[in-house]
Amino acid sequence: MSVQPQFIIDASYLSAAFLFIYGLKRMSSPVTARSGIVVAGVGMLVATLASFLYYFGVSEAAEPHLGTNLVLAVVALSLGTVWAWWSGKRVAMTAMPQMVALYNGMGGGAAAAIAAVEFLRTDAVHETVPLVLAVLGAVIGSISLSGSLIAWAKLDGRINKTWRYSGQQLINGALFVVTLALGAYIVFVAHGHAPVGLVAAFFIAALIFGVLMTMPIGGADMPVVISLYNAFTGLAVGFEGYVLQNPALMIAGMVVGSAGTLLTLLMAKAMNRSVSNVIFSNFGASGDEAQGEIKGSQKPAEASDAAIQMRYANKVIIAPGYGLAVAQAQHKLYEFVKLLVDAGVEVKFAIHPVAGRMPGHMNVLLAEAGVPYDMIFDLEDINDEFKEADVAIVIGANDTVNPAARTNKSSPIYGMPILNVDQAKQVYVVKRGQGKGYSGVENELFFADNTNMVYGDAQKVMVAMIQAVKSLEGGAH
Amino acid sequence: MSVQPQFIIDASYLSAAFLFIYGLKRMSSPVTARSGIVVAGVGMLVATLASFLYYFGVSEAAEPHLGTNLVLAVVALSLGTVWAWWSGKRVAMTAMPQMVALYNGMGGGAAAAIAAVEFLRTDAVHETVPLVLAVLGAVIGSISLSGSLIAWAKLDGRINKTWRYSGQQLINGALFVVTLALGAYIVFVAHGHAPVGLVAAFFIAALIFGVLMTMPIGGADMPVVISLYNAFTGLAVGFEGYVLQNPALMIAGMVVGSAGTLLTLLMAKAMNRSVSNVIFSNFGASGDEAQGEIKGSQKPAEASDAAIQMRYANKVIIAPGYGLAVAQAQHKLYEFVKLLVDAGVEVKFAIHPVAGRMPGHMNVLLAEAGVPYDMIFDLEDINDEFKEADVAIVIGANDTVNPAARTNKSSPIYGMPILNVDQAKQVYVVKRGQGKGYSGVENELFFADNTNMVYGDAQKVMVAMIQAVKSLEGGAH
Amino acid sequence: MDLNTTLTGFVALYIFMLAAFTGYEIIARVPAILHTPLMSGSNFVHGIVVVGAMFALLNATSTVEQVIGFVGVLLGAGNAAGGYVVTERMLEMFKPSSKREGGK
Amino acid sequence: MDLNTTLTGFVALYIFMLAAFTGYEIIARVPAILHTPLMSGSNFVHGIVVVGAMFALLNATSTVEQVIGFVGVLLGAGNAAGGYVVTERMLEMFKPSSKREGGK
Ligand SMILES: NC(=O)c1ccc[n+]([C@@H]2O[C@H](COP(=O)([O-])OP(=O)(O)OC[C@H]3O[C@@H](n4cnc5c(N)ncnc54)[C@H](OP(=O)(O)O)[C@@H]3O)[C@@H](O)[C@H]2O)c1
Ligand SMILES: NC(=O)c1ccc[n+]([C@@H]2O[C@H](COP(=O)([O-])OP(=O)(O)OC[C@H]3O[C@@H](n4cnc5c(N)ncnc54)[C@H](OP(=O)(O)O)[C@@H]3O)[C@@H](O)[C@H]2O)c1
Repeated sequence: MSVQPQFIIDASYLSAAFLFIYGLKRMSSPVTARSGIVVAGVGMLVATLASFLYYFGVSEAAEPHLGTNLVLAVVALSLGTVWAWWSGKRVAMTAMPQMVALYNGMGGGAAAAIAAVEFLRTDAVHETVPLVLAVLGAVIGSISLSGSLIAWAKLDGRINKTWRYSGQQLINGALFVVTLALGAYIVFVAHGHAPVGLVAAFFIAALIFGVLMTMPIGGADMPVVISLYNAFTGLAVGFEGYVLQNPALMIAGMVVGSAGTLLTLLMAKAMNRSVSNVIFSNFGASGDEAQGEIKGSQKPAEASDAAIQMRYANKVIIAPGYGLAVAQAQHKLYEFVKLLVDAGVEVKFAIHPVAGRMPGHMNVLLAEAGVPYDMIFDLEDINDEFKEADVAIVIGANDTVNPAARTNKSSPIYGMPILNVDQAKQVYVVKRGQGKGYSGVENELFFADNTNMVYGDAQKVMVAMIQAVKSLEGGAH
Repeated sequence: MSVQPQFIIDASYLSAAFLFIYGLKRMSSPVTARSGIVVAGVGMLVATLASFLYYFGVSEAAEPHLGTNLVLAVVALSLGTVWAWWSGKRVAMTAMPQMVALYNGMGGGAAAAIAAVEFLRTDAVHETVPLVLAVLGAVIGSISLSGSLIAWAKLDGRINKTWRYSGQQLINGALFVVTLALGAYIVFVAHGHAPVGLVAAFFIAALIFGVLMTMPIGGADMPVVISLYNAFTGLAVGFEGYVLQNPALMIAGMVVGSAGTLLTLLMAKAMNRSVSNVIFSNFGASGDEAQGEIKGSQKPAEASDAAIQMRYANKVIIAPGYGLAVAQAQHKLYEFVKLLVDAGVEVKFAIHPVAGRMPGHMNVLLAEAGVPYDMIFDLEDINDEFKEADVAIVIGANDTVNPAARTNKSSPIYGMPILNVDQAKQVYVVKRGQGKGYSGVENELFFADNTNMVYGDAQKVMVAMIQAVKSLEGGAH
Repeated sequence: MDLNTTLTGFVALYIFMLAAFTGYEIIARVPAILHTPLMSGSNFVHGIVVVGAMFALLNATSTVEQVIGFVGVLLGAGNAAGGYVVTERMLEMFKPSSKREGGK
Repeated sequence: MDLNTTLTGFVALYIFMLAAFTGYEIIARVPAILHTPLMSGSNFVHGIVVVGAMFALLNATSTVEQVIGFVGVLLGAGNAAGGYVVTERMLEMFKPSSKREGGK
């Protein structure tokens, strides 16, 4: 007796589940992260190849269609893989979050599709527990699909407006109840044999709910939302895994569901907000009210003067922010830093956990520019060093260096830990003008005695700074 | 239809498994550790109570015995609980490790008993996979039982000699093979229906192997061995859990098996040794060979002089070691420290990971004496501070402060991180005489220019120091 | 063959519980800089849904099922492949500086 | 009742694997000072073996089985109860100083 296909399938799924967990584990430390995705990738490959062995065990009813189904499977697999591979390779580093959203939505859609097929299997006897999980997975997966698409469109600049009207939450709530009611009907009344039209209505309701739920959320909150939908898809996959009696799906799905939930909470916490606050409130729309005018004036400075002061400083700390990403100035910035380092200056990057618009945004940008990992420091690790720095330079950051977070209880960012740039002997702030940050509040740092403003686009300013230092070196030789 | 007993049992076990994991999780952080054991304890209570519901589902053959069995169960449960509760409350803090060994061995024995009952169920049809796991669990559990008993006897001072002879490992190996062969016979030849005599021989062989394996290991290595047997018992419980189709046992057992293995590795690593080195080598028996004589002489000092210098120091760091535990001087030490703190001296405790004879030994002792948690620092956290200390005082420590670990490649402790006491301005070493430490190597720290020796039993020395500081204060008023 | 997979209610709950603990524990100690790559990496992991969609498609008995199954596999494959590529590209950037220098 | 527990080979392997990961992850970040209490705490946890011994004893059909089952329950109960008391006593000492001061 030879080994049965089902045995190979089971064994492959077991190893895939192991490799997924082990891979995620490796991904969770910077040193081993790169090998982690490869490990997980091997698991995916093994599982996908093994899934072709289902060919040998299909139900009798499916046997006449087996040839067609196999061709369809190969075509779908190839199309999906090739398109995703191509788009993933091509996308700019800064557009990663929306790409993740897109792929994640696809996973939610696939989970919903599994549920849909289940509801269409008219010949089968459906048990209650799997049906409930199928419905839950279908709802969550559909929300994740349509919601992720909206998130993608927003981050990609295809939808700009945040769609808000009074009574919105009431309508969303009503739609949600309708969706659940349709789902309950499928389970408890139709016992999994509902008419196609009703099943379709159920899915459409869930999809629309996903759209409505995501539309009012501002683009800057999207990373949190994407992470939430990522957890959603994980849950949906886990539930459908139970429906299919497939532990690999159950485990991978639930691991992601739980990890993704925690990740979402951590992200929201780093922004000093709660997840429900992100999803249900109109944050940032009402920023500039009730703020006492800040006394004093902003003192402009020339890029070249600032550059030369840094060139002769002992220690410079750089606090980059969202503006650096907008200006794509990371390469020029690192060029400038290399000049400083060559001149013997000690340079460190101070990264606020929510600098930019996604977690790790700054790290990814700086890594892209080639900044060595060991020049980059987290907030807790560097905050005590600002008082020893001769110059702190803020590049396109605002909220993350706003002292109001420490003192002003009425400020929306009150309580968020900030980078103590104001403790440096001299502070330079690079920004284009009087533009506010993500939270829309004034920043008294810009008016402080030891602060000078270097106005201009971050990239242009960096070019000017490089120029200044270079011409200095040129003169010295 | 009412809820079935089996459902309650299943639900209780599920919650017990959850509470165990959650409890262990809480135990793994100092802040939440105390609630962790309570959480896990609730899980145990729930599961034990639920197990009485087996009463309603026993096999037909067991029904006539049910009354007796229930009485026996209640008696065994009460006896075991009361005895263990009483002994656990009564035991001295310093005798904890051997007590843990004892309880752990009992768990191994229980797992072995489950396997034994399985082999005696003559009426049952045994499948291969559960049988294999039952045999493995029986071997591991039995080794854990007898091995833990030896470990207990050694640490409790009931066995003093380490029993070594040539060819020992060969004989042990042979016995192990015999044990496995008997186990294989039970599974593959007798298919679980082996004669009672053979089953007994199998268990006796495993038990003897546990004794022989543990006898040659020195008492100071016992904490690592106990931790290893702890992992063993976990595995045995997990395997027998599969035999009984009980996921709570499987999960709890495997969680402990894996956690215990990691813990064993971490302990061995902190001692700069490998686990196999601990189990198979005669470490410490050949310490004092091939060591160059250390030049210079040890300079004695009076306890009172040392105390007064510390009283007027700005910063004092204390490095306690095994001698402190032997002398039970922790209470007096903290009394002395409080005097120093009242006099405005900054005092910190520096704890080497393997100071003493069990992991966390010093922390437990100091905690017992009431030393606040935040005066106690791990090696990595304090090692850079020694150079700022006016006085470093070493109390009954030796190997953990031996600079040979940094420089002398031939030393058995070479490579182990040590406390940098030698960087303090003045070093005092409290010990009784020329006695060596656990590893038996000379310590050139004692001969260094900035080191003075305060000879005497740690407790007596601390009393003298307290006296000296107090008389000083008395004179000042 | 007694090594087949049968999942009933409680067993499923055990598996879900353990998987949830595992996922939580793995993420709990992750530094913030890895949040985005990890979001993407876990996004890749649930791409395993493609395997479930494969099952649905290969067992399809009607055109509707075939269409939905096809879409499911397509989407699932996109999730898996896209998740992999994007994660790999992001993590590629987390080289420690020493290696980077050496590579140049 | 479809919520019963059936464990076959692969499912057992999944559970073992997940439990092993969970145990590993929980311990991996433990500071050295907690090693001894944790050894004792995990020692307590495998005291759950008492439940298995209870099953064996309640289902015993002969005197030998009763004796072994009795010993098993006795030992298991000792493991559980002793492990709890000892762990609790050790952890009792890990009070942060502020609380300790407050208690006095
Ligand atoms: N990281 C995350 O996960 C995440 C996610 C969602 C939301 N957020 C939020 O985003 C904020 C991040 O703070 P942040 O300090 O990084 O940035 P920020 O507070 O959003 O401020 C960005 C600043 O950059 C300037 N800027 C824009 N384009 C520029 C260009 N081309 N050149 C130079 N400067 C430019 C803007 O001023 P001008 O217009 O005057 O130039 C603006 O004041 C936080 O409030 C955080 O809560 C973060
Ligand atoms: N922590 C663990 O988990 C563990 C487990 C197993 C082994 N170990 C090993 O144990 C060693 C621990 O190092 P350690 O520095 O703590 O201790 P140590 O190297 O064993 O030295 C202890 C010193 O204390 C002195 N002493 C003994 N009784 C005393 C008393 N009543 N009053 C004053 N002094 C007394 C002894 O010298 P006198 O005789 O001259 O007084 C001896 O030199 C390491 O080698 C470690 O690898 C640790």
